[in-house]
Amino acid sequence: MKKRYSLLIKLLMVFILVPLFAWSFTATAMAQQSKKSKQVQKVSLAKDVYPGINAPWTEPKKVAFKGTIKIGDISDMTGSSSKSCVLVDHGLNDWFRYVNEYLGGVEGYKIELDILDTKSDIQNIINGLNRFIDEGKPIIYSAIAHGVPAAVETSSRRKTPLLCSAGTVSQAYRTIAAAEKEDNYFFSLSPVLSARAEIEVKFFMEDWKKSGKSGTPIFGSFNLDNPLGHESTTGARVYTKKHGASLGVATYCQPAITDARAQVTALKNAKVDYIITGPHSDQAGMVFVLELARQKSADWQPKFCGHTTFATAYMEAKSKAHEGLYIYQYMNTWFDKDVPIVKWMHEINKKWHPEVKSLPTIYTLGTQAGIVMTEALRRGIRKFGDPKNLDGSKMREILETFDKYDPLGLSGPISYNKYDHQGCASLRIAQLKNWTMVPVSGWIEADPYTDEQRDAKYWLKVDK
Amino acid sequence: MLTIQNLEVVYNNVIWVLKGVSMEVPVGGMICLLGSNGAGKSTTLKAISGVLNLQWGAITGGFVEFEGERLNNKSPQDIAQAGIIQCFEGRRLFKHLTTEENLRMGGYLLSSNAAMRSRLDMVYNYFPRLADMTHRISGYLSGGEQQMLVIGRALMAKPKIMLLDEPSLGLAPLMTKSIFTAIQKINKEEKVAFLLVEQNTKAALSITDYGFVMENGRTVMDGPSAKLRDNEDVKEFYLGLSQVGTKKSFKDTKFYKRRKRWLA
Amino acid sequence: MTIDPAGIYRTNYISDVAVVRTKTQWIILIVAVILTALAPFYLPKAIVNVMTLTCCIIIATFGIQILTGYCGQVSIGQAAVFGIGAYTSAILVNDYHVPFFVSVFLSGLSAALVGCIFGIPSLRLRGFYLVMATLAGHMLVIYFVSHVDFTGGQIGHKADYPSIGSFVFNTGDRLFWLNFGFLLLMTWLARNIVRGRWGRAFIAVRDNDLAAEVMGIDVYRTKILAFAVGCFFAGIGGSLAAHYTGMIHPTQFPMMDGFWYLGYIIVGGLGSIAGCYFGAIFFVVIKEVLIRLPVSMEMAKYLLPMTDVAFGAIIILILIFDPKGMYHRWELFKSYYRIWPLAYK
Amino acid sequence: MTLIIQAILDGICIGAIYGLGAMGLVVIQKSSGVFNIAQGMFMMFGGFIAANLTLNLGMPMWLGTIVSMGAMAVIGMILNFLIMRPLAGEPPFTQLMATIGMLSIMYGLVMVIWGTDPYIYPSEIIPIADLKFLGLHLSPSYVNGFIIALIACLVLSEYYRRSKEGTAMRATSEDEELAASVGIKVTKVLKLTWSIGAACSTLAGVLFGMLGSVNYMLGEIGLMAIMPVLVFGGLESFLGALLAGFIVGVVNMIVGVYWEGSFPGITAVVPLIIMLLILIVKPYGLFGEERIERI
Repeated sequence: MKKRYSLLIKLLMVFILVPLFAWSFTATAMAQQSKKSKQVQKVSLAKDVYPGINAPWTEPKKVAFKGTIKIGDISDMTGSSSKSCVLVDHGLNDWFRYVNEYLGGVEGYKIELDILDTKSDIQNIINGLNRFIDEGKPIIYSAIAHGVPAAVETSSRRKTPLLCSAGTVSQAYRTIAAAEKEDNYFFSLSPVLSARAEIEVKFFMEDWKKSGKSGTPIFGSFNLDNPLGHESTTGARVYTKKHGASLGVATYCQPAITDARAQVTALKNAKVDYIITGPHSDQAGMVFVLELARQKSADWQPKFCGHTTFATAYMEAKSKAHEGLYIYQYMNTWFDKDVPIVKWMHEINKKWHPEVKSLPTIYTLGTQAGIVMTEALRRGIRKFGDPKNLDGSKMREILETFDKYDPLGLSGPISYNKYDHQGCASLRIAQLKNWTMVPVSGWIEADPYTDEQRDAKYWLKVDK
Repeated sequence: MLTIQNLEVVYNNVIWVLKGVSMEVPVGGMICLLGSNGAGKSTTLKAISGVLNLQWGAITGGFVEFEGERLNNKSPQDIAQAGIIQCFEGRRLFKHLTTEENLRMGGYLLSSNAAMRSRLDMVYNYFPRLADMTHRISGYLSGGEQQMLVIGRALMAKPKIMLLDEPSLGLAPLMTKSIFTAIQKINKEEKVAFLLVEQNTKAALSITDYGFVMENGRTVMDGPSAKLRDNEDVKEFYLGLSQVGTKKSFKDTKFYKRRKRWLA
Repeated sequence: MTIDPAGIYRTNYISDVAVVRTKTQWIILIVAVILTALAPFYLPKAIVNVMTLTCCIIIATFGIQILTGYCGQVSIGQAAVFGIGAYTSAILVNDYHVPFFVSVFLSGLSAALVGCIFGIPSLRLRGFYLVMATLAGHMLVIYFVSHVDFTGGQIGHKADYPSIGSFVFNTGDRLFWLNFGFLLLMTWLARNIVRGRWGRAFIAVRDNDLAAEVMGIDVYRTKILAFAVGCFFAGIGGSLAAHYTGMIHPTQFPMMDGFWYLGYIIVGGLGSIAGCYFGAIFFVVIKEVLIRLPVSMEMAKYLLPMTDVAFGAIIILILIFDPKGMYHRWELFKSYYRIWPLAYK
Repeated sequence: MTLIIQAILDGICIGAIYGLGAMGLVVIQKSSGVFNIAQGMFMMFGGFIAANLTLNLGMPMWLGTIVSMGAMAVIGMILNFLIMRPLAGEPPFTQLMATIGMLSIMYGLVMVIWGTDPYIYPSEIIPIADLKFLGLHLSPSYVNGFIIALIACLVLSEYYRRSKEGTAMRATSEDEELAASVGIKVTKVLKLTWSIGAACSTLAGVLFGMLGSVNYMLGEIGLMAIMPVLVFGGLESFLGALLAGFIVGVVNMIVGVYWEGSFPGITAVVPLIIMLLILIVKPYGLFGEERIERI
């Protein structure tokens, strides 16, 4: 017996000690890395990268910061969407580091990112949000919170802006009546999901016209069984009708599935010409595309358009099945090198992360969020002076002054107002070819929403 | 062959069940172990066959010796290997297994398949009734057949000693008789020694050739069965006869003149 | 049963089953309660928030303790019942404008009702089959609330700040005091249930339901009752949690939580109400610590699943080394230090 | 028409795999009397090990599968030695909680070791061409799953019925004391059981992952898939498990194809509903033996 117990104790020791060791080790590693990056030479194009802040320095700027502004960031380091979240935080970190080291921070204040892992657990998200708000963070970014109604509710309850990569109608929009009653503290950066569906439909209708086939195309949708997925499906249903096509079959799946046989079989049976999807978890997306490739046949060659994460799978996992799929991007990517900000991106990564060869779209999402937050803080400090008296509601006012603000040509213009927190309203469709993304359309803009459509109830009604 | 000296057994370190049991089983002997309920007969058998420690019991004093080697606190498997097989009280068998499977389990330790086959045939000719219900689920057999199966299963393992715990429990007298004749037959032909715990004292004493009497965890009296049968005390307390050998009349039921004097 | 210091004898039944026995215990209890109630004044807000949520968890743990620890019916559906309570309260308060203090108890009752439905299989099922039944029940409840309209479906349902009359519990501190008050109330209730007639019936059924039946206890009625009581507590906890979070969504009640509740009572100690405190707080602390560790992004990926690993390892270790749980240890500790320094071996 | 036939065929293929997974649990339940709720995690763990061997070490698929089965067999043995053996003779509830602990540990470890990305197997175990006939389409992974799972099930059940160890295992589950007294080494039997159970669920996991991908949720999904199978088949019978697997698979597929679109998420629920009904009507499953357990 004794021996067995000692074994058990060793087991526990391992569980506790291993992570601690690993943690300390990486901590030191990070320290050395940052020491190395102290002697970084000039980034040639600092000026045209950030006209927003009047900072023409090209050398690392050693300034005595007046203070630090801490920004909260809540994301899933572990869980079904961890990959994307890690990339986004990577982008954010790089941007803030650049701002601090080269542009002397925002108005002389250092920006720090305080990242909290949620482990895909709702309670953690809410606790984390409350914690950040209690610590007086003026603004909080999250790549996932729009999937978590409770988080959005908490932020508007505690009156602190919550910046997300995307959002649903019920989160991003307020009807005139509702907006009078209470302010909306949720801010999205890219088109809401139903709008994305519309853009996909628009693109495919064009494609249908070009192909010169007769009749109307049949659409199919494949979405997660969660708020985002449901809204995407509803959007697909509404806009296919609006553009004179029909949604043949709508399929759903759980965030983590091991096979998508049933869904693809259903789509195949309905003989859909186009399949449109909203955001997806890595697992579900991968499995679905594989199954699709398996079941494609001579008489059934559907065209598929999906979220940018499909590109990640295509380029990192090098999965042949993704060849030729369409994806929508809400900003310029790593691959259009002619855009200055993207050039900057390459420079930065060459200097700071030489091991990184290619960064898919999601990375730029982080950069975009960083730019918006920096700009907002800058305006805030300009208006209210010391960041100490920048609180949530003030930040909301500042953000709602954004009007067609151009995030350094990274994406379409971003504008917020009392009723509309959608942010940028346009997408671009690209195709996955020879291991990169080839844009096949310009920026397509979604139609503005009527007041009726801004009500979440509308989308529920249509779903029935 | 099997020697027990001052055996003491304690259950979960509190209940002192055996307080000094000593007995001796010769080769091919036929020994019976008498005693009232709770005297510790079954515990003695379990102590010998080593299943005690499965029941939180342990041998704290004395020893069990089999062919010159100590069996104290050995694992049941080794003891079974050595050739001591116990049949538990109340005809315990693997109820969801068939008759044949039960017997095969009995012969689990047999090396070759041929040996198994021959043992099976042997068991079947001792208990022909088992032969024609080989594939029945043993749980559904009748009491007598189950008892036969139990003994047969023990026999499968080439035992040198079989410890029988109340084979006649809840059986019809006729069935009891046939069981006992079978036991005698086995004892004669296979040279298997028997240690027989029995409430049916009369039958037990009639087939065995030596007997031990237990009270409160001690062996208090022993002797050849014939002599025990004539012993007044045994007559009084286990055979329920008075000295005359007639049924007791109500008049002398209060037996102050005779008491278990070993319990002073 | 608590171990009393020497010289304290119980002269009648009342004092024998009393919740708190000695003056010293009273004093300690009152001091502890006051200290906790004043937490918002000397603890950082983040911790107070966590404590607020922990109160709800502990209340739900009372439920599973009564159901599993006392009546021996294993249920993994506790998380779902928690959700039922949350949804009922949210819908009542927001859509039908029922006063909060009514809706709390209504949600408890509705949860109890669902509990009875969960319990029906327990009339015929034992052991693993019951476990599977409750697991299935959990999945069904979650599916239901996430696909009907009046619960808000996938959009989720709002739950306003609790209010009594014109007074609104709209700050973290107020919410904490509210939940803490409920926690005390529920503790009192639970203690009285388990030491009363019901409690004895539960224990009888747990230890040997055949014997209980012979003793004249209606086993089926008792089992259903146990389910009802257990789920009642879960419902109360759920509704408090709902009004604390402000928005509820099916994904807030994952299957793993059902396991965790069982883990709380194992670690805290089966069959002791005070044990719930130990178990729940112990695990909440572990979770929080693991989340707060200041690690790099890359490390976080490796460190955070360790909560699951730690949970499992701790449960197993407790089961092997100290099946009586932490509450028992605490009792031993107390009885040791009561006679300190004259401890005898 | 072709749609429903297609669904039924796929359902049967998946069902065989469910059956195999359930069988892994039945093996352990049969002889040690422990309801191992961590079985789904065994599936996942095995699946990941196989993925690691084939993708990173470039083993051929069949070899990788066999090796991972061996590895899991050892792991199962170790778990039995470390966790279940000290708890032998404890009430079933304690053992159940211990398996829940196992589940939690393995779930965490998988996330630590392999992260949350999906892993795609390089090939099938038995290389088969795509079967396409009269509008139907059987992809090789499904055919693989069906054939291998079926063979495994039959071999296993025969092993249990005929062989000496098999009988010994059943005997042990029946009455440990008696088994010990006839000379069966109980600890050895348990060791064997756990390794067989683990290996068997590993195979199921690999086949399951071959349909799509292996990811960190496979454990939960596997458990959810296995449970109804167990109830249909009863916790004691092998062929029962296989048949029940077919039933559940077909139901899953048909529901998934026809109703998933209009009632999202219903695929996971329908088997559970049927399971509850069966439990209420026939508490010990369709093929199960009446046996009282107390928790």
